[in-house]
Amino acid sequence: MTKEELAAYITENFDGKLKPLDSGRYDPLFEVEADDLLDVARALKEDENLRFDYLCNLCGVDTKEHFEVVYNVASVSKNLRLDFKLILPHDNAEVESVQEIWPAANWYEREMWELYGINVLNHDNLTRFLLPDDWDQGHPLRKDWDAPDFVRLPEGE
Amino acid sequence: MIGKPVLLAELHGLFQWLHEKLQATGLSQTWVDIITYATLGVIIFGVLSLIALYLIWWERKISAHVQQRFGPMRHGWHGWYQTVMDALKLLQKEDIRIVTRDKVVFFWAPVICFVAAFLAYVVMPFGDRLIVADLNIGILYIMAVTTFTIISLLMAGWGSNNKYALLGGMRSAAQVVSYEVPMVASILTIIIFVGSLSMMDIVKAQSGLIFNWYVFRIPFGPIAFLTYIVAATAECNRTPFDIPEAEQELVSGYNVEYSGMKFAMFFLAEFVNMFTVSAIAVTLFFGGWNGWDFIPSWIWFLGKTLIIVLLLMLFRWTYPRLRVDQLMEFAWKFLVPVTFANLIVAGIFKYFGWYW
Amino acid sequence: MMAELRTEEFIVNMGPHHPATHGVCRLMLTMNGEKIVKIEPVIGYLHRAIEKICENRTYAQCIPILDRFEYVTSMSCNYVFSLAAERLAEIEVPERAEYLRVIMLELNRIASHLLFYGVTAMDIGAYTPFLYGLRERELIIDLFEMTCGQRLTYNYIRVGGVSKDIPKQFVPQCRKAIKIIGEKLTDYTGLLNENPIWLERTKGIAVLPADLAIAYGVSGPVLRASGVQYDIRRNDPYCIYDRFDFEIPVRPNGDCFDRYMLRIDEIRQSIRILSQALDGLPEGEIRHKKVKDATFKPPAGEAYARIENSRGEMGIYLVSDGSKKPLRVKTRGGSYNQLQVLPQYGTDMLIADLVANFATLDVIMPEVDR
Amino acid sequence: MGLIKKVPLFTEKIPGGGLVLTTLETVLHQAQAKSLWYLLFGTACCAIELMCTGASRFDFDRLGMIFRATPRQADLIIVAGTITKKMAPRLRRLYDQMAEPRYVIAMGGCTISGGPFYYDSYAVEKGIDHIVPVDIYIPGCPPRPESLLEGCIHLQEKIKKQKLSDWQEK
Repeated sequence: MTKEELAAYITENFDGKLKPLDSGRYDPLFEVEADDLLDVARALKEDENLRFDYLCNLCGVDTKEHFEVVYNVASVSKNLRLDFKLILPHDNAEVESVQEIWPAANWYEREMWELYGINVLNHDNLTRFLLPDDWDQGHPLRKDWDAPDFVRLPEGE
Repeated sequence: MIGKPVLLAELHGLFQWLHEKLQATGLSQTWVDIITYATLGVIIFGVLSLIALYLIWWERKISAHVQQRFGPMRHGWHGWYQTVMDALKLLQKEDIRIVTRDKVVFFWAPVICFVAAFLAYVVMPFGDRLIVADLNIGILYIMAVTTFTIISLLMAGWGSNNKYALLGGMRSAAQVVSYEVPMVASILTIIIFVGSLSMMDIVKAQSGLIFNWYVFRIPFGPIAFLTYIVAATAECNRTPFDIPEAEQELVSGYNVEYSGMKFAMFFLAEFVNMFTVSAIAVTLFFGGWNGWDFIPSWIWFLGKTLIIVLLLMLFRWTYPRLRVDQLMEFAWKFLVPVTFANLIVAGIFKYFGWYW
Repeated sequence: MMAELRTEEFIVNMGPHHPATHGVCRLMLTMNGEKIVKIEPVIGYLHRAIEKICENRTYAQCIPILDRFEYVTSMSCNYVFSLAAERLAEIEVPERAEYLRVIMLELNRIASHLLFYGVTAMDIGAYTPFLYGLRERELIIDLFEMTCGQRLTYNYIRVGGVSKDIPKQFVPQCRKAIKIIGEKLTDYTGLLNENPIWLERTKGIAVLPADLAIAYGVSGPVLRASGVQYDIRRNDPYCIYDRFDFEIPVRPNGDCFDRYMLRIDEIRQSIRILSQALDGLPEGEIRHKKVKDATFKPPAGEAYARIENSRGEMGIYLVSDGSKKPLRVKTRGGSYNQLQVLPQYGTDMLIADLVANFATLDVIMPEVDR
Repeated sequence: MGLIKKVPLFTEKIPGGGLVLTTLETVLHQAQAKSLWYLLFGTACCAIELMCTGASRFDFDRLGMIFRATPRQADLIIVAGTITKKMAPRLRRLYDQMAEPRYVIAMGGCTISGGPFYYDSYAVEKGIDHIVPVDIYIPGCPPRPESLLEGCIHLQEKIKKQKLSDWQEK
C-alpha cells in the first residue's frame, strides 16, 4: 500500500474528518478538528487494513500565530506511516489526551504541556518532570518566551 | 622430624634462641609470657598488615592484567608502593561524623571487623614449630572467631543510618551465616581423617610428599576442597558472592558511610580475611608447610596460600554476581546436602577403616 | 497466633548519582524488603533544551548541537537531521556520500553495541567484559578520528552529503577492524553465554510482552527481542539499505538474555553490511553541489525522518518556514519510550533484577531529557 | 635553621627522592597526590570519555586512580558532563558528602562555561565554579582521554606543591 493509495483510502473512508494538507514533504499529512480527534484516532487504530498501533511521535509546534499538535503514527504490521495535526488558538489551547489509544502518548503530552502550556484534558499525571521543580518562568519553548538570564545567540553578519 | 632446619632460614631456631635469652634475664614467668606473646602479637600484626597491603596491590595488578591494562605503574617499579600511598592517604582523610543515633555501633563496627580478622592467626601454623599457641581445639577456634565479621557487617549496616547500608548489612548477614554451614561441614570431613582438632596435628597427618595431602584423598578430599573454596569466597564477600557491597545495586553496600581510616579498616580486614581463608585451605588440604627440606617451611606455607589467593582473585574478575535468593538457594539446596553427604560417607569409611 | 508483622514499604532513591543508572536517571523505588513494588522514574537532570537551541541556529549549526542529543551514536543524530532536511528540500545525495553514510552509521551501531555489552556485563557484576568491549570500541573510534578528527561528537554527516572524504588507509583499516571484532565476538559470548551465573541472572528475567512494547512505542532491539519483526531499515527503508542483504535478528521471549543476545547478533549483521558497503564504495563527489552551509534555505513545510538507531527508532520532526533557521526541531529517541515502559513491567522483582533489566534496556539520558 | 627550609631541595637531588630527609608535609602530600580515588560521577558525553580513560587503552589505574561509588570514599570528583539547573543542588550535596582533602576537576566545556549550551538554553548552569570550588579545568567537548590524564597529572602537581598552612583555610 503506497503513500498515494493510503492518502486516497483515508480521504474516502474518513468522510472529511481528515483533510489532506500539502505541506507534508514525505509522508501523507492530514488535518483533523479538535473535537473529533478521539474517534479519528480510534478509527485509525481499529481499522483492520490500517492498524496504526504505534505512535512514533507527538509534539507541539508554536508558529507565532497558532499552536499545532502533530501526531506521527505508524503501523507495525502493515508498514504504513501517517502524520496528522491539529490547529489550536494561541491562548489557552486545549487538546484531548489520546492516552487510552496510544499509551506511549502519556509522557509526550506531559512534555508538551510543560514546555508549551498546551493543556491536555483528562491526562492521568500532568505534572512537571523535565524542568527543575522550583521552575516558575512559564513555558520555555514558546516563541514569545523570555527570561532575565536567557542569553540568545547574537545574530551573525 | 622432616629433615634438619637449614641454618637460620628455619625461623623457629631463632625464636627458640630469643626465648632462652629472655628466660635467662631472670624475670618472673608471667612477665616472660607477657613479653613473648606481646612481641609475637606485634610481629603477627606487622607481617599480616604488610601481607594485606601487598595483596591489595597484587589484586589491582592481577585485575589489570586480566583486563589487558597495566594497573599501578607510576609509583615505584610497577607501582609497588601504591598501596602504601593509599594507606597514608586514608590516614589523612577527614573522619566524617554522620547523623545517627547509635554512634557507638557506627564507631565500633570497623574495629570489630579489623580485630576479628587478626584473631584467627593465633593458631595458624606458619611453619615448622612456627605457631603462636598450638591449641588443641585449633580449627574450632578459627571457625568461632571468623563469624565475628557478621556482627560487624550488621553493625555497619545498621549504624550508618542509610538505606543502602541497611540492605547491604542484611544481605551480608544472611549470606555469611548460610555459607558457614557448608564450610564447617567440609572442614569436618577432614577432621574425621585427622582425628584431632589441633592445627599442628592436621599438618603432621599430611606430612610426607604430595600423596599424603588430603586434597588427594579421593573421593572426599576434592569434594570437600571444592565446597570449602566456594563457601570461603562467600565468607569473605568476594564475587560471585559479593552481594553486600555490590557496586551497581547498593552503591558499595555496608561501607557506604565510612571514609578515611574506618573504610581502610574494612578494606584491610577483607583482604586479611581472604588470606586467612586461603591459609586454612592450605593447612587442611595442601599439607600446610610440608614440602622438600631445602626450602624453609614457612616459605612453603606462604607460597601455597598465595596460589589459593590468586584463585580467589581470578574468581572476582571473571564471574558475574549472583542474586540474593539464588545465592541462598545455592547454599541450602546444593552445598549443604553435598557436604553433609560427603561427611557421612567419610564417617562410614573411617568407622569401618576402609579408606586407603 | 503471632501478630501479623507490620512491614511498611520504604522508598529508596536510585538517585541521580548511581553507578547502575547510566548518567543521571533517578528511579524512586517503593520497596517491600528486597522486592520492588513501584518504580517512578524522575528525569530532567540532563534537560539541556536542545530543541530551543536548534530553533535559533542555521541548519549547519544545528548538527553539532544534535551530536549531543545522543552522544553514543552521534553519527545517527547527524544523519537523521540531514535526512529530514533533505526530505524538506527534496535533495538527491550523491552515491559515494550514501555509501559513506551507511559505513559510518553501521560502525557507530557496532561501537554503541560494544559499549552496551560492556556496561551491561558490569552492571550484572562481571567487570572484565567492560574492558574487553571498550578495547574493541577503540578500534572503531580510531576510524572515526581518522575521518572527522573527533572521538565522540563527529559533526561529519551534513545536509546533502558528508563533510570530508575518507583518507586512503580508512578502507583497509576498517576491514581489519571488522575482522577483529567478528572474531572477538566469539570470545565475548564464550565468556558469558555458557556461564551459569550469567544465564541465571538474565534468562527469563523481566519479560517485556510484545503488545505492551508496541503500545508504549518501544522500538529497536528491545522490541525485536520481544518477538516483533520491525526494523526501520526494512519496514520504512531510507538511504540505500535496500541494496544490502542482511537479516533482521528477532528473538521470541523478550527477557534480559534475549535483549542482550540480540545486540550481539546485530553486530554480526552490521559487519555483513559493512563488508558489502566497503566492497561497493563508488568514486564521485561527496556532497550535493547546491547545498552551501551558510545559505541553505529549505522551502516551507514539515517532514518526519526516522532511522533505526542502536537504541530504537530515532526521529526528527522538522518544521521549516522557509528561513535559514528551522521553525521547530522535535527530537525523538528510543530510550524515552523504553524508560516509560519500565514501570509497567519492571515491578515485583528484586533490585538486582531491576539493575539487570535497566542495563539491557540500554537507556541513556540525553535521549530522554534532550 | 636554613637547612630545614632547603630540605625539599635536597630530596630532589637524591635519586629516587629518599624519604628520610623530607618533611612530614611533603610525605603527606605525596601520598594524597599518588592515590586519588575519583567519584563515579558522569552526566553527559564527557562520561563516555571518562569511561574510555578508565578502560584498557588510557588506563587511569596507572596513576593510582580507581573509581569509588560513594562520595565518602572519594577524594576527587571529576564533574564530567553538563550540569543543569536541576542537577546543581545534587552536585553541591555530593561535594559536601566527600571527606575533607577533596579536589574537583571540571571536565569539558559545559562545566567551565556551559559549553555549546551557553546560548539559548534555559536549563543549563553556565559553568560550575559557583557551585563547587574547582581545582583543574579541562577544556574540550568532550576532552580527549589524553587531556583528561594531563589534567589529573596537573592536579597531582598542584597537590604536591600545596602547603599544609593553606590547607586549613581552603
